[in-house]
Amino acid sequence: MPSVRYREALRQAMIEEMDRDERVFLMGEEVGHYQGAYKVSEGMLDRFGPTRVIDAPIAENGFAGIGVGAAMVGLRPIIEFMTWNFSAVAFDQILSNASKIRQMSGGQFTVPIVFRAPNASAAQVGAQHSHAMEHFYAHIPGLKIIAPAMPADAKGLLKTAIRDDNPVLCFEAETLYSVKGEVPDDPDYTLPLGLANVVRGGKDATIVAWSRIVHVALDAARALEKEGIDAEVIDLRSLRPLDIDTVLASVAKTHRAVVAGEGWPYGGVGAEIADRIQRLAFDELDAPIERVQTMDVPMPYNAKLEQLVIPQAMGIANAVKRSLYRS
Amino acid sequence: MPSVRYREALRQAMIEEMDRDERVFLMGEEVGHYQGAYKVSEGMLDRFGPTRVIDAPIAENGFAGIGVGAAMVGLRPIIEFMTWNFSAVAFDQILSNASKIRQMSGGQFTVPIVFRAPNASAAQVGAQHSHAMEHFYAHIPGLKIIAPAMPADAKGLLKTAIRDDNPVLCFEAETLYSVKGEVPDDPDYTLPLGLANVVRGGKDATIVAWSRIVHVALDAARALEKEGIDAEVIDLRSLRPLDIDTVLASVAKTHRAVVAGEGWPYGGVGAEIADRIQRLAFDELDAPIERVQTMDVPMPYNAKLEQLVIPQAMGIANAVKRSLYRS
Amino acid sequence: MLATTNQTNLGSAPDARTERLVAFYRQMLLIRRCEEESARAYAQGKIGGFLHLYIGQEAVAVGACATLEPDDYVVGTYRDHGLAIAKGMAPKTVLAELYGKVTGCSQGLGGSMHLFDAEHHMLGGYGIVGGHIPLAAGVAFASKYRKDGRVTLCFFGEGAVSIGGFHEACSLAALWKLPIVFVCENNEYSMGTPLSRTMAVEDVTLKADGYGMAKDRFFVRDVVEVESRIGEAVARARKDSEPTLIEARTYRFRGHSMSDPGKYRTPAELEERKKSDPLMRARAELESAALGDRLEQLEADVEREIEEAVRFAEESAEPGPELLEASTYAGPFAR
Amino acid sequence: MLATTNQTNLGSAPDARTERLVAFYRQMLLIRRCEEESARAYAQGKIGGFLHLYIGQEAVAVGACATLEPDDYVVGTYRDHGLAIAKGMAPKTVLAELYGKVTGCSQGLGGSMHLFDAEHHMLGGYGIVGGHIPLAAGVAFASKYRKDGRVTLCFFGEGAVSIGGFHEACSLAALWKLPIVFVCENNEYSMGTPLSRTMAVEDVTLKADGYGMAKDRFFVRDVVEVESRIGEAVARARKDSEPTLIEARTYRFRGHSMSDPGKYRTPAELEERKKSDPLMRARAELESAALGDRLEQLEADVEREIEEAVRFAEESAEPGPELLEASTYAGPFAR
Ligand SMILES: Cc1ncc(C[n+]2csc(CCOP(=O)(O)OP(=O)(O)O)c2C)c(N)n1
Ligand SMILES: Cc1ncc(C[n+]2csc(CCOP(=O)(O)OP(=O)(O)O)c2C)c(N)n1
Ligand SMILES: [Mg+2]
Ligand SMILES: [Mg+2]
Repeated sequence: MPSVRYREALRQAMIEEMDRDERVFLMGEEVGHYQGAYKVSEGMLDRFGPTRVIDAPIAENGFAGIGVGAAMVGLRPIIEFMTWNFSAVAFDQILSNASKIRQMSGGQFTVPIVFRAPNASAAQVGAQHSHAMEHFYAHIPGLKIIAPAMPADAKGLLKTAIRDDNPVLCFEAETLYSVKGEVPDDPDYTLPLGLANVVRGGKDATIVAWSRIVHVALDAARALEKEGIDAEVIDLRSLRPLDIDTVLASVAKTHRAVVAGEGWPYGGVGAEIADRIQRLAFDELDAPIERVQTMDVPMPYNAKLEQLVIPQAMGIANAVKRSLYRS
Repeated sequence: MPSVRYREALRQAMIEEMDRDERVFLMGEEVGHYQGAYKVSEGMLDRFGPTRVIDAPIAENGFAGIGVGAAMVGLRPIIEFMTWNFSAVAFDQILSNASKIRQMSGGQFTVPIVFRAPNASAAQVGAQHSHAMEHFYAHIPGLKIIAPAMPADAKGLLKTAIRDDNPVLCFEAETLYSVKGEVPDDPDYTLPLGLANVVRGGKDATIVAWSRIVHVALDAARALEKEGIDAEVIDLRSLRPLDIDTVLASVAKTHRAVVAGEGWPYGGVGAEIADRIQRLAFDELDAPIERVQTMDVPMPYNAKLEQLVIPQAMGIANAVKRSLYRS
Repeated sequence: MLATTNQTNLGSAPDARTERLVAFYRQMLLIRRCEEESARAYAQGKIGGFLHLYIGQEAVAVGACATLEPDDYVVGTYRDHGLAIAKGMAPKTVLAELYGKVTGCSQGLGGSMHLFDAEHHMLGGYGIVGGHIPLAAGVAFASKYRKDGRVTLCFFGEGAVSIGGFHEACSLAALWKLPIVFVCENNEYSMGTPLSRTMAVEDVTLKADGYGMAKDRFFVRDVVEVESRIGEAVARARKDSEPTLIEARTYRFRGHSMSDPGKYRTPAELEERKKSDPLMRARAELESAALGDRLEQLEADVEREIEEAVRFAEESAEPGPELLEASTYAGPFAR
Repeated sequence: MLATTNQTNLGSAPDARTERLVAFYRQMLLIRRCEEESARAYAQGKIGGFLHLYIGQEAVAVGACATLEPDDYVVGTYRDHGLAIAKGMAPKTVLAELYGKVTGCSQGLGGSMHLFDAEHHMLGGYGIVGGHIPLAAGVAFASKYRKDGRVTLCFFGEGAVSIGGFHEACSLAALWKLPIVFVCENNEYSMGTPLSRTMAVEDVTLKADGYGMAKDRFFVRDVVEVESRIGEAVARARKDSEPTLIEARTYRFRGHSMSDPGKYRTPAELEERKKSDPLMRARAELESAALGDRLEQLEADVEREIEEAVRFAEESAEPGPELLEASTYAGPFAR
């Protein structure tokens, strides 16, 4: 399999699906002439022309709503936000329209739309540009949420998302775009939503992560290995639907769980996973479920403080040790 | 103490604080001439005049932002949304401005503002008007969140919120406005944020609730009593700060916990409380922490289905029995 | 200055006009009666939640929808009963929805504020002010993308013109030349808020120039004039794929919703405005055209249709729990 | 038509004008040099995150802030370094902030996009396009509420005029007659998007009529003209409490941010526009006014100030973790 970057894997997914289905189009700020703010859509304007790769002015509420309306009547829009932070001004379109129209219409209308963008911390982009927005959206029924960590998953899941008849939100990361990995070039390659992946087998403790933090968790596991601790790392890949079975099977083996992800500690995806584990594997647990999240403060600009605030391998390793009563 | 309705308790809080501090003003849709969409601000326009009780056009993003700016330079706005659902179009003002300005300015500017509105389900108002929005906002550091269930708490907490130098969000409920209770008329009466209240003592199980569901939980406790089950009911009153100590003390006694609230199951306040209990009282638990929430679907219009979807006393009672392995 | 009704420049011969007026009168009456029955059922507790009546504004939806092809789209607000019927939906599916029955257009899941009908291209009533305007622009975007020649009509109140959704939708529709007509039904009140507390200017269409969009503005007195004025905008959308902002000055005779006592306006004002009720105005013209018996016939038909619709709504079954998950997601449910 | 520079109608005698020009030139140069040093430090990895330079637009902030009293307020975007200095902040507190140092105006917590200074009433640079415009209207609302006679200047780019926040802020400011001036710095590009793909019309101020708001529009060539044009709007805000929408046509000489290669415009276009650099234009006028030695003196001062600012930023300490919780909440931390 060819080795490609996460960024190209997403691009391949969009190009293949646009080749396959002319109802699919890409709309967002700077996706066309500028070749994408993060170059994800590089070359797509030349390939598909301005009717299918559409540069939008700064009006997220407007073009998110345009995507929803176009999807209702049968198109399959891919709406790119420059970053997920900016979806906050389009929040109502996703909460009140995209996720509700099928139900409000008694099942008459569906909204086959994909919203995608980089998410969470980048490098020193400050308090307003570092939000982990999946925690807001995963709460909402009617939506599906994916957060791939690996290039092959990014491609397979995004292709499935584009073919899905429901609104799917894809959480990428600026810091993941240049990660390389083997990616199938078979245009029929897709990956079902709702399947987690055990990216590292282990017997002593289970680390549950998603998106960029999967890589941090793998670093933590490698560090723990040196100390004779064998941690299993689960990449959720999709947050809604959530593959809790894979998590429970691992916990049934390790009896210890650490949930790690970007985003503030109060509520969100991390709390949900911890709650499901304690409810569904109560008797399997030999220690409290630990959580490693972004500190409960707005993101500081200063580089050292920023690193202090976001989850690190060391913090995850320490949480694993706490769960093993080794600290 | 005089017995007044929840609605009047809120009004007393606003009137007393506006009498006391001329920096305080009320702004929102229909708060003035119309006397409030739910009559919370009835009579306040006559009392304070149009400079301090301001009818706003339908522009939540606009007047929420106006409140934030006015607060930065020393006023103390009370911004009323007609319901919390409509705050979705002002989400960015709360997420990116209100909760961040103190930190982004290195502590130079604070935002002493109160956002208040009815929240969650009313009666058959449908999918777009029934959101339990506290689950989105409680996630955000920089904000404080109150969700009183009783008239006296509504008054005491709102008065404290108006005097607080941070943004405070007050979650009320259309279905609570006419609830009566004894309310102190002493203008110096306030209630500190972050103190839960044990509204019913019990030894067999702990039910943690907030806002309207506290009353439903009390119904459940009464029903359980008939079956010889003695449930303790905790009214959180404030969700951020969250008084976890009171919850833990109760769980240390009952060894069983049920978290009940409106809002979808995935994440949110309920998951956070469950996670904190399992982390901080792991060895005290004799059973998994149960959760009773709104079903994971948009709110249906049909009355019977709506009641099926939102938490009921029976559902809470059954959860308590599950936690006691009595079902 | 607002153009006032002028029958001579409608370009339709008197008898042709009378024929149209008969058809329009029937539709307006059907809506009026349907709303009156809804109000009654609401008072009896058979309808719950919010109920926003369209009484007084019927001529707007009826005149506007008369300009459309069957495949054209409409998108509206929570005040959507009249639009639904004007677009061809049967009163019985509307009433059944208000009753929360499974035979309702949205299977009793949507309710009064969320009427949808795929067959008649009624793309919904929406409850968040301004939230549906970008969505409607997206429907028009799809028509342009597919070159299907369809037009989208988007309805909203004057209370919606201050909110961001309106502005962003107009900005994008003008920039991308979308085949849409934005119809602002200015009924002078946004809940209890009069025009003067909503906008610094009285003329909504002044905003069109800032978007580079065509505009039109008129008082709604004569339903046939509504048809011709909105018809021009629909033609512009269909032929030139150009959007238009229309302000139709109208008035609602009932409260904002059933729970609104309407203290913000005097009974005198209300009575005065009822005198120029476009429905009664149409009836009077038809009577003076000596169409008395046809009117009686027509009104009897309408009564029968409404009676049947009410019975249908009363007797229909309620939706079952099995609809909840199935209507949340297409395909297998996700958790 | 855009008004072009006309020195005769500035109402200030030539030498008075020259004196102002000297002061303005110094400020513009201070900003320019500060930005150049920031770019250098960024290239050296001493500044992180996004860095949006103001080079080319200096005349706007300098001319605008010259019309203000010390107590008046300014609110800006992420492209805020020039505004901060024009409002009186020392380059060293700006550079230290960019370096992420605790001596920075926001203690190194805010960064380049979030410069704040309570003392100089710089109410911040904001990163969400349009998000700060309602906030600025709120600051003006407070002035009207308190009758403190202050004026608020709010700056934003032409890319912000399509977004809801702009629309809602303008709607409310006009309705409530707030003492604010909305200054749209139209530099012809929104990141890589030229005007033609942002708006269907070229004239931003056409929108003012729809809000019932005063307006003005001009090309930024002469910093003294900027002062007089914006001065009129500031006077209107202070005397009559009336808002104004101003479009100042300008141009940025650097990329949108440091990471922008700027492929969307030709080097030729850029070179052409640099010829009418208001900074160089001012310098040329001062030279021809035979103020050569004063210029040398002034430029040496500026160099010294910038050198010291850089040293200050380099040598300052970084903020410590104890600031995190303390800056999140006033008073005891809430969890
Ligand atoms: C964003 C938002 N804010 C507030 C409301 C509450 N609300 C519902 S209808 C309405 C008044 C709308 O008036 P107008 O737009 O003139 O339409 P009309 O009711 O007169 O037809 C308000 C304030 C809402 N539904 N959505
Ligand atoms: C709501 C939102 N959407 C997108 C962005 C990303 N973004 C930052 S600046 C910018 C371009 C703004 O251009 P303009 O308003 O003309 O200001 P300029 O940069 O030219 O000064 C964009 C798209 C953002 N910060 N906020
Ligand atoms: Mg109205
Ligand atoms: Mg620009």
